[in-house]
Amino acid sequence: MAVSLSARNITKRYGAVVALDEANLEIRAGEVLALIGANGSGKSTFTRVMNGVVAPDSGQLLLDGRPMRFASPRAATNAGISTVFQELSLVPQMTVAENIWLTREPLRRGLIDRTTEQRRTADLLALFAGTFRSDLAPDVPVQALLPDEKQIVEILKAVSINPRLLILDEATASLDSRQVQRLFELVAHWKEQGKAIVFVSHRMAEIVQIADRYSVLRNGRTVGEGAMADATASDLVALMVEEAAVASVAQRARPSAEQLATRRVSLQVDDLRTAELNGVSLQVHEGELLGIGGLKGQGQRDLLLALFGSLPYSGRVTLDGQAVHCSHPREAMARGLALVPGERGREGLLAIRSILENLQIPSWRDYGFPLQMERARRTAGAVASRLNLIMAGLDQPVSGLSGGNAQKVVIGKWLLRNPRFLLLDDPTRGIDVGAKAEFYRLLAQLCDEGTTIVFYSSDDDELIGLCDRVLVMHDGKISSELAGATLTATNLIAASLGATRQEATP
Amino acid sequence: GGAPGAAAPTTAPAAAPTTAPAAPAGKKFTIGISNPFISSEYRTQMIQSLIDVNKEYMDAGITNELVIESADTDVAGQIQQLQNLINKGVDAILVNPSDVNGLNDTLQEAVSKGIIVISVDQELNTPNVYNVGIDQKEWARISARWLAEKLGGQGNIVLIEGFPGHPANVARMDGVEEVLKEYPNIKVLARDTGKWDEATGQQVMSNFLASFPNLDGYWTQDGMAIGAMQAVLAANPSKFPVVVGEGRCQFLQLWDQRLKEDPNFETIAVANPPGVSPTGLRIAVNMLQGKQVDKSKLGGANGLSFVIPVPVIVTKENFQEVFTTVCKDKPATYLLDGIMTDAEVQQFFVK
Amino acid sequence: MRRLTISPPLAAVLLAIVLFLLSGLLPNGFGNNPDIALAQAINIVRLSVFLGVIAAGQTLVIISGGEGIDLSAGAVVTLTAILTYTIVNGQDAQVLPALLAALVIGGAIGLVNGVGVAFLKVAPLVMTLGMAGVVSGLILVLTQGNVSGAIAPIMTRLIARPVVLGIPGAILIWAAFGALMWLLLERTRFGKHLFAIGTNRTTARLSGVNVTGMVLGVYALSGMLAGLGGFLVVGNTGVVHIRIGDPFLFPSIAAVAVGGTLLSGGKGSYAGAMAGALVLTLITSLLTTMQQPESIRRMVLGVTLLLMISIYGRQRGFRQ
Amino acid sequence: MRRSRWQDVTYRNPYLFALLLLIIALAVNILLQPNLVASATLNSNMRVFLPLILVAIGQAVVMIGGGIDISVGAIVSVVNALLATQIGINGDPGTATIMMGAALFVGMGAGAFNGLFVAYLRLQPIITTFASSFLFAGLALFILPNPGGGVPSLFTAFYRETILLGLPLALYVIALTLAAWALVRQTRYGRYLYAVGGKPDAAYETGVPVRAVQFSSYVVSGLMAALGGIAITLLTGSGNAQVGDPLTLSSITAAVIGGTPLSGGAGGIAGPIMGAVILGLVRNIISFANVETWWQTFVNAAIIVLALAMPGIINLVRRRNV
Ligand SMILES: Nc1ncnc2c1ncn2[C@@H]1O[C@H](COP(=O)(O)OP(=O)(O)OP(=O)(O)O)[C@@H](O)[C@H]1O
Ligand SMILES: Nc1ncnc2c1ncn2[C@@H]1O[C@H](COP(=O)(O)OP(=O)(O)OP(=O)(O)O)[C@@H](O)[C@H]1O
Ligand SMILES: [Mg+2]
Ligand SMILES: [Mg+2]
Repeated sequence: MAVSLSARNITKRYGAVVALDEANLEIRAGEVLALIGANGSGKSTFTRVMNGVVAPDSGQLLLDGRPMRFASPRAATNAGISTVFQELSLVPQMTVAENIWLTREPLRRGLIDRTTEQRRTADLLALFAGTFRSDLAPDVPVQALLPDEKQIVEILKAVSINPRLLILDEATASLDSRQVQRLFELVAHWKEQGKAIVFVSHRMAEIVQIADRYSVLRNGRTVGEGAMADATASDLVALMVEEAAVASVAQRARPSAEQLATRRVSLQVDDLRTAELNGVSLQVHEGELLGIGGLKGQGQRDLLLALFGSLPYSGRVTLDGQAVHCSHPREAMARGLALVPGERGREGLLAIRSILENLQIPSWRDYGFPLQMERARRTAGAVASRLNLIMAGLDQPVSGLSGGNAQKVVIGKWLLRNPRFLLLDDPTRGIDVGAKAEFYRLLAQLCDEGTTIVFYSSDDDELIGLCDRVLVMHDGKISSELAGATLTATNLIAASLGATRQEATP
Repeated sequence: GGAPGAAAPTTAPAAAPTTAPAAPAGKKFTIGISNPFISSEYRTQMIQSLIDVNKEYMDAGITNELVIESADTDVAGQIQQLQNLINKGVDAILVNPSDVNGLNDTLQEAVSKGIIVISVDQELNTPNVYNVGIDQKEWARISARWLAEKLGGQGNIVLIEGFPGHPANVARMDGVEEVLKEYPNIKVLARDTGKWDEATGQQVMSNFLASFPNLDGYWTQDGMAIGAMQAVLAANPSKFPVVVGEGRCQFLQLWDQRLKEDPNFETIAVANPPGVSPTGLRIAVNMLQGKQVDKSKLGGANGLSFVIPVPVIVTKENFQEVFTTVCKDKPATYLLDGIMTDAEVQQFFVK
Repeated sequence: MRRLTISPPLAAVLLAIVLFLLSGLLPNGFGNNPDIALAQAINIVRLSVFLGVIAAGQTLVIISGGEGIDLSAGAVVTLTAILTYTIVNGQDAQVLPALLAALVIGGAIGLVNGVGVAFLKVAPLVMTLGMAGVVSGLILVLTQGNVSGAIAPIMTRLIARPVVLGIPGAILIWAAFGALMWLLLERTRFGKHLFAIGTNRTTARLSGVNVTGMVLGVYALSGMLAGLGGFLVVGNTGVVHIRIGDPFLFPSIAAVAVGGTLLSGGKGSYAGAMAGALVLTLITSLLTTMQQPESIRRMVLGVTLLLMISIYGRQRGFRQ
Repeated sequence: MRRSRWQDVTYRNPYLFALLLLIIALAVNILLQPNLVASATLNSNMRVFLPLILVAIGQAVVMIGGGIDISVGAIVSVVNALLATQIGINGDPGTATIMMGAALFVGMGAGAFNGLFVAYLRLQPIITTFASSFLFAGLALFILPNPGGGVPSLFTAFYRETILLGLPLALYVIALTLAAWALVRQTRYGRYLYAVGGKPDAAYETGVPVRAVQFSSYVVSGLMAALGGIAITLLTGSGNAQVGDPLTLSSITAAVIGGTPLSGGAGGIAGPIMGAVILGLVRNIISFANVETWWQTFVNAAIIVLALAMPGIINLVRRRNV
């Protein structure tokens, strides 16, 4: 059952865009190959060629040494290749069990054997036991799950065929650190079993930790390959992006606690409650970058949505000393709030509309009647170049952008409004290092200009490197506050698990 | 309005008279009407005059309620209407059928339960089901003959018909063709359906006028005549064609309007009376009272049709009279009508 | 390798022109007489106007997404045509009040549709279908089958008769109307928000678009436009009957589709719907002139629709 | 994200609301017409409802698969025209049986035509079947330009009068389709249908033969429309090329009242069956409640709108009370 797959000179074009340009890849049983590259470099496309979803224009796939042509994802599955898709392949209306076993339902006399199906699902869920809510059960419809739980189901679905080659396309992007660790334990185990694993991620730490070898894509071309042991993180970054030096680790010059204390409190929240929040109180100063940490699904999303007026809540919210109660995002926007939501495709983008319209939807009201289109194009173009957005033009539909570039559009539409309060729900998910560095600079600049930022991230390094303070959430409450010296990785993880209560730094 | 005695009985019955179940003394009759289409003035007037005529009988203590099953529906829906009437235990059913064969089984079921079934307006060829209505073919011949004569037996015309294939339309168009056969020099340039509504008739006529600028005349029927006339008035062609009208006050208004511009204007309007249904109600009541139908007076495909003569024909001779008397206090949508009196329907029964 | 693409409105206009030229070749077509051809062309465009105006509301509702469609348009046209007819009652002075009434009543019915769709989450197809029944019922209750009234001379003059250069008023009204629709869709916040909610309502909401308000507004507007359609239709025909609007309903949807508006929402134009209305009117008129029976007409209409949507209505494939 | 108990219950039993409505409608109807449940009356009602029930089942299958079929009414008309012309009032039972079998293939063929365009040529379902409905309606008129023809009374009598063990024929037909559906739900095909309706991209990536499943759903709908066409022909015994027209929109309404959303991936056929029966019962109720003629259409439509809006109203009220 030892497997080997090699892809030779794969080319794939989408209209004028060359997604893959003679790309190569080699993987063998028992190893983890990190497929890395900047946003839009072709990683997802490459994985989709390997699993039969995309038909390459040219090039060859060799499976176990024999040339292979997958006519459909089904053919690839039959050959033992399974995939965790970046944008998930789950049917929302169907239950966890139905999703996991779709096309491979256990049968008895030709009919589906539900009992066996439930049992097998429970067995699979046990692999991640303890890292998700009790809501995640075999017979729950997937649409009722949180993003990280959906991600886990997607992983289990891929694993359930007992594949020889497992492709993980940004499978860790929505997972919290505990879930990632569990996944890595499993990956190590699967490696021992002789499975081959393709691992796509933008988190350098994860790559360094798990991968045996790497393969780097730049603009659809394979620009480097080798053993992980022989390379440093900065070597890889240098391969990925053309400009040599990019800050791969979040860093920002922070004001001291004293300095912050002298500023006025611009956002104050008292006893905020929603279905998921059990009374949250916090204060943020003008120009402060407040981090929100914790495991996935502890109410961070609700906190941001409620502040943005998108969820009904009880409690008091005070902006610049004035009590407000926003019941619709547009009221929040009018008060200078902006939210970069967590699920880019579902909540942030208008897929078939142009980049221009995506950037300008919150702002059309500023362009008069009839709309001043020239001015709208100019401002949108400025933001796009400021974010280094790679696109064919402002009139291109966003559906053709890579994940990371699409995320830039979501951020860009709020930058156009110069918000005074910026709420960020895991904004760097799926963003490459170059864009991340640019984004970090942007955050720093916004803070300096006096923007108040509330920043939830599933990436602990970001929180540690960037934030003035981090509030860790657990079970719908703020369980601890970390800042200055107490803001360390260990403390963050400990607080996430709800184990200890850290004292705030004086 | 009354009925000119075109079909007045003269001779005594020859065939064996049919017997209707005689009601026990003192029992009041319940009559049901099933109507599958209400969105037209014809049907409106029909239902209203049924109610009025039934009121007469109710006041006389002969019938009690008139059960009305009337809604826009399809064949299945009308079957349901009829079943409901049967389940409500009516003594007679008047039915304006939406389909010539589709109701047969259901009507037979009613007949087998001893219910008197009369099809109004539309002739059915179903055993034991009576029909009450005008002779559609003759109705069309009247105006077609007038048109042909007015054209002096020659010219180019177009025809706007109702739903192709609808039995009434088929009978009417047969009548028109029969007449036109006698006038070989009248050429039919085109024929199209106005679907029996004014707006479509108007649209079709507009098309015709654009395609045939030198039209000599046209034949049409019912409400389409108003639409067609509107189209001609709007297009205002250099030569005003010879037009066929309809027996409705609204058309008479157009006629009057045209007369003001052209005192020599002439047309014809033949009434298609909704009153055949209340006439049918009178026949039903008489049958329920045990009167025997004089079968020799009946006509139609299966010899079960009460043929009602056309009550009103408007031409230039009686236009002013009809327009100023009948239409004076009626809405524009009023259809020239005629309901036989109880005395008049006696002609169909054995004395 | 670029795929040959053609903009749907353009494709529809081209088809209309080809059909028109073809109709000239028929035995009783205009042949090579430019005067008759012009008269015929004007007549066709004039007949397309009413369908075109009614299709405007349909365009907006369909672009707004969420399976948006307005099946009550036909019934609303009928109701407002009857209202216009009775209110005007032959008097020029009553024309404006009648127009106002048509717009208000149409808008109110549209608003009820909007409430059902936006607040009660009823699927638009069945909500508007149900409302079509309710409005038809209302017409029966109100008229009891009898409609009396008359249109005013000024309406005939403005709508049905030539106004300048032999062009009927209805066509001029339509041209101005088309420009307004373009402005509304492409150059106002409303238009941009409309495309946004048609594409993704969650995104739209989180970008500050008042989704509920937009949905309510769009259905109300569709009702108003159907009301305007009813007003124009009766102005043209000069007569009403109790089903005058019915024949416009399905063609209004077909016109939108032929014009390339995505029935799933978020993409489309009114220019397309205008071209679509022209195509449909032409086909009907062509087949009438050719003396084809109803069966052939329907089949031709079906095949044309299938062809048009096959040209540009194809959806993305799963395998890329 | 978190769902209430009510949402959970309605998710698991999409037809719950239809069942509630059905019980209310039945109760009101029996109150007004006590003999409704007598087997003859039940039969006379059910035989009228059956064509719509059959068509609504097919519609529901397409809707579950994420599509919609605007052409079902026209397919019913084609089948009716075919049977009425090819069998005839005096036709012999042999021909009649063969023609009815052939009608099923015609229905499936029409469905396959739709399926070809929707699934393989990837056109939008609503507009495709809208277009093909013109084609089929034209075909029906072509076969039978004028109402006429029919089937022998032997057959209509069987359809109209068969009552087994006190229960009408229609109930056995319904039981049969329900049993068949229960079986389908136990198969992979059943799962595929829901997956394809729920999220076709995901289903494709998982290896579900999406196109084939979409295609098949239209064939099923065509088949059910053909069965509906046979039923309506046996009910009326006559031919009319427009007999199916009203069934299209009614079948969608019935499916929606029965808890099958137009967005696909959810619902079932028990609900649509109940939905179709509810639509019929409402007409009965209006008739027996002696609603004034001019109000009937309005009352009927208003009740349907209310029924459609009721789940939304309940949710709205519940949300206010949270
Ligand atoms: N369906 C599509 N249509 C058009 N262009 C596409 C499509 N899918 C991908 N592309 C283009 O192909 C290129 C590679 O995209 P791909 O999604 O493979 O990048 P990626 O490396 O996975 O990026 P990310 O890290 O942002 O997920 C991008 O330029 C993208 O715009
Ligand atoms: N996540 C979603 N997916 C699809 N449609 C949605 C979603 N959220 C909202 N909608 C649709 O948007 C419409 C309005 O929703 P909602 O009331 O939440 O937004 P809103 O109108 O912007 O807010 P408000 O009513 O407070 O002004 C509803 O008709 C709903 O169908
Ligand atoms: Mg990717
Ligand atoms: Mg709302």
